[in-house]
Amino acid sequence: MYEIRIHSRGGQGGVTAARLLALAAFRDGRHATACPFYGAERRGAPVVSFVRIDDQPIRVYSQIQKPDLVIVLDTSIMDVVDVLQGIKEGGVVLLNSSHDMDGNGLTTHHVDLTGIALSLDLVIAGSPILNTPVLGALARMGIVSLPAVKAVIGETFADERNVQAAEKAYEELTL
Amino acid sequence: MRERLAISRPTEASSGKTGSWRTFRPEVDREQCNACGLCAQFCPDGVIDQELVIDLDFCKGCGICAAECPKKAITMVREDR
Amino acid sequence: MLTIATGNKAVAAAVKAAKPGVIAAYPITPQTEIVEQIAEYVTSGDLATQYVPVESEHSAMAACIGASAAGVRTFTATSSHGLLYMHEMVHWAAGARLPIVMANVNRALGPGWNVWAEHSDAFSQRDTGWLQVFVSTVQEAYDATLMAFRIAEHEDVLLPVMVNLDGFTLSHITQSLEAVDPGDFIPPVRVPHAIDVENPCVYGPLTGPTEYYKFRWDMERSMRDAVGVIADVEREFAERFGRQYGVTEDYRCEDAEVIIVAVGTLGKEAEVAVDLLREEGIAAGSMRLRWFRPFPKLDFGGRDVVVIDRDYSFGFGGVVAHSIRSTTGAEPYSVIAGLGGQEVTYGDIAGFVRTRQPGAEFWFGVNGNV
Amino acid sequence: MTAIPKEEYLLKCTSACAGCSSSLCLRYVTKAAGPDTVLVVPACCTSVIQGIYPNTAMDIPVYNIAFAAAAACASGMSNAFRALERDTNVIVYAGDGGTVDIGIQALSGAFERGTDFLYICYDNEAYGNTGMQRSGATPLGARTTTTPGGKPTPKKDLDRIVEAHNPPYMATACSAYPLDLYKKVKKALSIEGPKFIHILAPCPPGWRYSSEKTVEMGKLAVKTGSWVLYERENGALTINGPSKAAMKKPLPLEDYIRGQGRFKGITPEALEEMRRQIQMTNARLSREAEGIC
Repeated sequence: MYEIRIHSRGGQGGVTAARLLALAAFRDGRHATACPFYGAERRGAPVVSFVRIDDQPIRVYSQIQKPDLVIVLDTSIMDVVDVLQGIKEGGVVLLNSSHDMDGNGLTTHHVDLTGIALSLDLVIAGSPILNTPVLGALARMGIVSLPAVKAVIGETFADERNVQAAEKAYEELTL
Repeated sequence: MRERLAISRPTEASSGKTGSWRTFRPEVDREQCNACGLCAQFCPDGVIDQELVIDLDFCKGCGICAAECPKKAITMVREDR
Repeated sequence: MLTIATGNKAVAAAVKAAKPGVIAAYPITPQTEIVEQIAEYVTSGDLATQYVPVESEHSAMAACIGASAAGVRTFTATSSHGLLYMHEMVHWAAGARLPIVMANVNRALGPGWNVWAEHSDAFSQRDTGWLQVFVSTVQEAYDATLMAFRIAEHEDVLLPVMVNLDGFTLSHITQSLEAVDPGDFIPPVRVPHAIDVENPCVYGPLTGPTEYYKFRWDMERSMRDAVGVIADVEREFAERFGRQYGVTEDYRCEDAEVIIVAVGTLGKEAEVAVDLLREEGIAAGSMRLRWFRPFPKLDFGGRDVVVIDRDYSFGFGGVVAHSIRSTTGAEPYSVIAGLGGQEVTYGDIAGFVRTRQPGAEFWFGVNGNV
Repeated sequence: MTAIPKEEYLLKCTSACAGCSSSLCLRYVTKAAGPDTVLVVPACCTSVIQGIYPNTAMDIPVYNIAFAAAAACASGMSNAFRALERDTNVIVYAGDGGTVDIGIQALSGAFERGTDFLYICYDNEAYGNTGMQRSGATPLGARTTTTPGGKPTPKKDLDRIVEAHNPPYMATACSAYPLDLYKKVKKALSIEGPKFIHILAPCPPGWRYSSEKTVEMGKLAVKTGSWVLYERENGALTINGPSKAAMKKPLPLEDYIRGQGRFKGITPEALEEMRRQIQMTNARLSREAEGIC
């Protein structure tokens, strides 16, 4: 079972990203569960959501304690939240950033999702859309397939720029 | 079908012969009566028919008919059972 | 059709498939998405129903009662305080023998405000005459909701059915869902005692001490008959749609020395704990309790039982543990865990089994108890 | 004169008290509504009046429901009949306690939703069914079993609460004017949407007067201006005949109060306050009817 924890702020689309990721995994013929860590959801507050992907039906409902992958949609959260808590040995970190971080022995990838969203003018109510480009980055990392990602985004959002954003992130991800 | 819940069916005398509740009985003076029908109109229990005959099996003896009769044709007389 | 959905959306999708004539509901966290999704279906024309956006849960159930009495299929959904606010009408619906289906998204009760999963809300309604089923996956939420209409409306039952799913832990998670075309699995509703203006009757009149208890006995008789009806409907569902359910979902119980009993999503998590324990050489099994009313006849064959209660009856004990004790004679190790969304992992559950003390009670996370 | 149907849907005989004005009203409400009707009845005197299982005096369907739930139950029922493409009348027949107190939330909700039904409140100004405890509809100074010294606060103005929902039709009525009530029920049922009729229903045991005075008591309520008969169609107010006359030349309030044991020992201050409120209400309604407001 592959376990993913997504860190974001309320309103940045972390919860939707988790759902879309689960849907893409499901498209790839695998089992997936996406769950928001549901608190008093307020715009701007740090939020966490979880995705589990497996070839077997998933029976675990508790929170992910030891993620294989941590996604940070807003690196400013790292000042207040220990995003690496519990990450597995050999775990992977994906950052929404134009530059890398000191991974301390972890594998880290980065891509400027905010920049991609802004370049395509993918902004809703003042917030750049991150949940569609991040799927492109995850496809590049091999978590889900690119065709599944494109299909899921295309079915969910009418605006084609969302697919373009995912493609752009797929290309721009620094491995 | 089984009895499933309390369902009542319409029945005359569902509360018994309420005429037995009376202390006073309305008596109509047909000479005085002008058949205006107000007694039947105001009877809460609908025991006065089109011919203005009072059904004493059910009349509770409230006396509204006597009180409202413009001709004072109805008097309430004490029941002497 | 295979898709993904949250537990809430799965319930709404099943309701759409069952086509109720009247749906009356009031929003409450974490059930809100059910009401919203049904409103979407109604607005988009995907569901032709009279949608009654009531001003309270008491009125939600009252409206369902009025509608069901008029002879249409009805549905509502609620949670926690909403369920408790409608309590009077919950009794009334069962006493009036109306096949109303309700989804209850299990949530703790205040104070303090807590919107997370707990089963105390549903268990507080256990003596109302409703059938109660607890589900553990998005698919099961869908399947159980669909079957609830068949079971409630069966002429030998005619009692309302409550489908329970854990707040957030199931209501808000996304899993795969196969929606079905129910076809004649859900035939048109027939309420035999529906109001008929051609044959006027008075429903629920004053009923004296010489008659009243007979109607209560009839409720119990139907609750007993419901056992067979549930089995038949679940069997037919399996034949038609390929998914088999039962009063419990048993996992590796055959050769087990110790059996974990839990309800809802904790019951699924317990299966993972069983695998973990088996690797350690402990012959564990799990029995996820699905039907709580009518309460099933269980047999543990003298084996150890560890019951996890996500609820508590103050001054008494865990509701499931005591139900099992009184119906089977077993002396379970009673674990109180998961109250108000308290995090309970499969690792924790395995720990309960390893340190079990038959007959004792243990509050998970509380120091110095037992 | 309006032709009143001969049919009685209240069979002989109910278990109502002798001289019960609620029974009288039920006769006319059901005559006006006809057989394609369901009465939804919360806990109130009418729960008893119907009779005890397995027999009933009601010859139209009656659905009994919990105290606070009548308007909501009727709401669901009305929607169900619409789903079945039937125009069966759904009428709530509720007492004052079940309306102005415990049932007011459901009433407000059903009116706000535009439910197609008629809500009738028959108001005997106390909880009659449980032995005359005060309700929000009990008038100032009236003695009840829970206001043994007289009620210290005035009657809740239910009609203005309902009016605030802007129903297409609302009216007041009084059991002493059954033909007026009949016409109002007929009219209400000819209109789609939420309708409301508030009936003053004098109660011999509760108000402590002898049973033959039920009609007289209702007439005095109207003639002294204590109860104003009116209709409001899409907001437009019409004061009905007897009340028009009373507004011009009301009988002294004492004529109404004196005959009722519940007002025995009412203080002069309370009586004055009652008079002041009656004058205010009458002035407000009469100004509005004349278009000055």
